[in-house]
Amino acid sequence: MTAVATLDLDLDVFSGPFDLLLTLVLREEIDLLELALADVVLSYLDHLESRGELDLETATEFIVLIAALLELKSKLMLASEEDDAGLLEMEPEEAAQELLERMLDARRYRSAAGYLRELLSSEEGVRFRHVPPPAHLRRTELAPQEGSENPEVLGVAIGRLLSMPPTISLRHIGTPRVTVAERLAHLRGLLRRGAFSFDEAVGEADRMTVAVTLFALLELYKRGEVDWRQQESFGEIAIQATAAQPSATVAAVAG
Amino acid sequence: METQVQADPEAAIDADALASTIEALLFLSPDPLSASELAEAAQAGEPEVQAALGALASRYVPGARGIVLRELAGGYTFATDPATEDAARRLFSRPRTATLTPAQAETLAIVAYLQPVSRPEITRIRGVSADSATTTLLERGLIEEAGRSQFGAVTYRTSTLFLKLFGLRSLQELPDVARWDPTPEEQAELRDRLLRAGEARAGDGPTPE
Amino acid sequence: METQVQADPEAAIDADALASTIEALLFLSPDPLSASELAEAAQAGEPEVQAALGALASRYVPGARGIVLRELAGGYTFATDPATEDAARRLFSRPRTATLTPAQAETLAIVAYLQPVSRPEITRIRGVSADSATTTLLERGLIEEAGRSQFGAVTYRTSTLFLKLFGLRSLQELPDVARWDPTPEEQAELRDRLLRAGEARAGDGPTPE
Repeated sequence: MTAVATLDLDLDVFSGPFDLLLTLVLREEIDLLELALADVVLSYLDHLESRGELDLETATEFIVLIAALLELKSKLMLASEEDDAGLLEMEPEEAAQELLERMLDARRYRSAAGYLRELLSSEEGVRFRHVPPPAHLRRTELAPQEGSENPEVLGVAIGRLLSMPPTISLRHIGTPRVTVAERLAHLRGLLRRGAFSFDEAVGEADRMTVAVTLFALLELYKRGEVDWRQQESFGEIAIQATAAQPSATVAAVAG
Repeated sequence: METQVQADPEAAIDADALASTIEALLFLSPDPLSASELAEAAQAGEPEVQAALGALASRYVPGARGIVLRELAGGYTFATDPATEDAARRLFSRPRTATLTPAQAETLAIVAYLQPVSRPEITRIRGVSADSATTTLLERGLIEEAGRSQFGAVTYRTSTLFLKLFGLRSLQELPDVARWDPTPEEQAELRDRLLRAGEARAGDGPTPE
Repeated sequence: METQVQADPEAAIDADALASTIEALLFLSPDPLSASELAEAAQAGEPEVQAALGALASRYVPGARGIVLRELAGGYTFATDPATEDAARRLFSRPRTATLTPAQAETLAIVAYLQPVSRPEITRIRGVSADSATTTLLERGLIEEAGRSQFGAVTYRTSTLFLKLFGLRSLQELPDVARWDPTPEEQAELRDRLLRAGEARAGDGPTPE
């Protein structure tokens, strides 16, 4: 845990060493739901790259911890309403216990794997004979008996194959609902104040909102309410009403 | 060459160890081995190998053991004493009690109910490869090839032996799947439903606690 | 049954002949044979077979010969003495078995201890996907399918080949997995560390933004 512990992170919701992050998560001072675990992984990969070597022991420890965090997070996301009292209220103590169990499990089977490899190497050089028995000794092979197999076995197998795996209900995950109508109103509001850029229109919004905003913009363009220009690919998109507004308003908005 | 080999320190290997090595090589080899092949593998001189073979021959003298050392045209080989053949025949002619493995039972069931069916279809329904199960079922004569699908894949059907072993007069006598169907209210065709369930499983269901 | 066998004239077969027969059967059979399989093929009682196996074992004692009698995978089989490996490698260019990668060894250990176990469960313990390791272990015949879990995922178990190659008589010979657990004190310390790893820092260090 030592090398992983000191991994320095600089994330949206947190900056500091990994062990501190873990502690804060366990003490619920950081909401796991707001923590982008992918960023933690990316930081770790950067860290690995800068060191130029892979310490397997540390890497394994990291993977087990991050997988456990992912599982905790997904449990939090999927916790059903009736279950609210359960996982959401998980005490830091319990969460630590859960992480501990996962680390112990991983350690246990890693040691067992080491044992198996030793076992295999202790059998090094032991060979077995792989020669089919001579044909004349197999000549009298008896045919299997008629009706010796039970056809129900086949029906049971099909029945098992027909069963659908249980579906995971996603209804608890709050799907951000952004409507085109809302974004139209938002854009028109901005237009009344003058010209603006697309980035200004979406701010820090999530991807879904950005997509819906673009959709609303297309709608306004189609209706002839806006003009928009983009000087270069991925450059800023400048938006203004078709009947150009006085430039003073632009300054007011910018200010 | 002989002198060269004797110059090799490996050649100083003692006679007992050489006999043991030759014994192991003859045990492993499906075909007779010549003295020169043995000498090369054991890194010993041919005279030493001949001497070791002599020692082995007296150990594996016919009549004393279940295994005898034979000298054939191609070289030396171990074989079983003819006196033990009745027992060997009993061992290898036991009626095949080999029951179907879970993978084979599933594959056979898919072929039985959907025939003709191709290997890719079987794999899609099972969610994992069915290659080795299909091969075993073919070897055991329970299924056979039935032409090609429209996409060019070999398709399979059950054989006459299959009907006999399962005590069926025809495929119409296959048990009605409805008895084991978890969702009997579903109206879609069996094939479509199996493929759909297989694809749903391919994502691998939730982990049991 | 024993009395019945003794009444059989075949049962009068003398101990030497029985040992020879068993020797031949073990030589011929590609798989380990249990005492009861040997007794059936040799038409002898199991106690006699056990006695004969004892006699054979002292003849094929490790170190004395190129072949040793091993008790593996629920039965008896002949194997070579590792001292003969160099020569065998020269004769049969194919190496005996490739070693296991860490991922394969871990997956194999999880299957060995938790069988029957599904891929999602293995993944959960390892924290990373076990798909390619599982496929390789299946191809190498060390694990095999063992039906399906309640969630429809294919489950796996270790094979007879696994026991044979790892020199095990049965799965019971695997040591208790708990032996690799840290002591309760170490566990407590680990837990403490998990809970308070950054606790010291939490006081004065950077705080969440």
